[in-house]
Amino acid sequence: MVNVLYFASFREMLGKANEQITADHNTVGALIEDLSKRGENWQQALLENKNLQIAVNHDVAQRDTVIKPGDEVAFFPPVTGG
Amino acid sequence: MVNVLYFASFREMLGKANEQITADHNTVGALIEDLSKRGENWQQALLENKNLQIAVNHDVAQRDTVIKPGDEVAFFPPVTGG
Amino acid sequence: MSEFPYIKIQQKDFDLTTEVAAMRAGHKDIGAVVSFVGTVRDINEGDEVSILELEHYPGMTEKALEKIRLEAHDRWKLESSLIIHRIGKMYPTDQIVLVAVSSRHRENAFYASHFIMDYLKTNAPFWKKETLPDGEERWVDARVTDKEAEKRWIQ
Amino acid sequence: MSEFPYIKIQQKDFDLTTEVAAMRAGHKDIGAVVSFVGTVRDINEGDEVSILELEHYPGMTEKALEKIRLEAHDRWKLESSLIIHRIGKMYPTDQIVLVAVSSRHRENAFYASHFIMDYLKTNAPFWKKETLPDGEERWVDARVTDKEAEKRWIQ
Repeated sequence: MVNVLYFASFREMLGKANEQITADHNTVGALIEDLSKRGENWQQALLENKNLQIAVNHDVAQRDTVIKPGDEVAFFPPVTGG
Repeated sequence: MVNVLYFASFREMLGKANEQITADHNTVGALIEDLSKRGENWQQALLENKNLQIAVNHDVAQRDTVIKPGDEVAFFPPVTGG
Repeated sequence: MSEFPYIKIQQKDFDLTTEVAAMRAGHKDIGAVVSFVGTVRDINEGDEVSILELEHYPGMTEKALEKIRLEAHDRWKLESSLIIHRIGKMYPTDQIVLVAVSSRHRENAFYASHFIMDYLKTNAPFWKKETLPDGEERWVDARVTDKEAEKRWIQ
Repeated sequence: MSEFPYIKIQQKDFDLTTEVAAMRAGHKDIGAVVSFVGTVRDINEGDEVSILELEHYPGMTEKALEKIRLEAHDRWKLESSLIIHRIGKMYPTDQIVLVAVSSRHRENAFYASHFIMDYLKTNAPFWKKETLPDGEERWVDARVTDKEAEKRWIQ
């Protein structure tokens, strides 16, 4: 079980801010593959989006970053603060 | 007649902050030559001092800067503000 | 005291004098203090902006900013530093962010504050949404120039 | 209003928030404000310093600072700027000088404020005298590094 968070335009596009996902995935990439099966907006936001930003447990991560139960995975667009 | 000002260590070394000088000099250099005849401290401060800074009418000047009656000539060490 | 006392994420505005004084407190060997304040412009991408709303990722934000802050300390021997970033709704001319640093000499303070801002822009999880006068809302796009600005600091 | 309203030479201390607000007033298209404050260090050349006294050349100071300020506006398209320099007696941790600038984007504000400080250090007629704890007074020597810092801005 991992905690998945969506921020900014991703939250709006996907219609949720966070969820618990019970399926087991070895990497962020596997989780993305799985989530993308939910529909076109998921596929566009996560699978086909070259600007996708990922964090695992508050650190910047990549598609090949390993995840384990209890981890917090976040998806968001490029940051624009400051 | 020119108005001559001395600042910081120069004022202390030469014992005065300003004076009116009536002699006519074509350039700052000629004025310095003349003032240096007053004694060793004048010679050291003005003639032999490679760190001497000069301003004429509030603008940075050099030894060959031309001066005319009514001008304000200032002598001072390198600046240290900020 | 929070986990990162020199990082503040808050809705409320900040007072420059007060925050800089707090950052300097207890550090006597300071000769230079540089403060950067980012403010809401009334124009973006050629359009008038009425409201700017800042969202962030609680937890990751503090961690990302603290990492940037400590790297600045390492590289420029700072005496002290402080980062405040506001979240929520803001309006043109409002203050958004404060980066303040102190050091013995000015050069380090200038470089360190510039570095922190450049890295904050591309590494801290904040997102801006702007509302135009007609009520249209849009997410602000990341600027390519910000990514380029970050590169200048790579050693 | 003085001849140069954005240049102030004064004995009294200044408040950062107040001065920055005054500098920003009437300029809406500001996204970045950088402020530099120079402060009295309690150590110079390895010795403890008790008092720092600032002397200047009235008239030339304002002219020199205004020239530097206008060059910064030309080179970095500033929205506004302000230079305050204190004179008279100051003590460790006191504020000596404020340079504040505003611009649309941060890069210009960082460079312009750094430029103004580097040029002020070598071109504005101020002189510092320090008093040590034993009462000894000495004029502060110009730093070679300040002359070098100025050169980086030559175009």
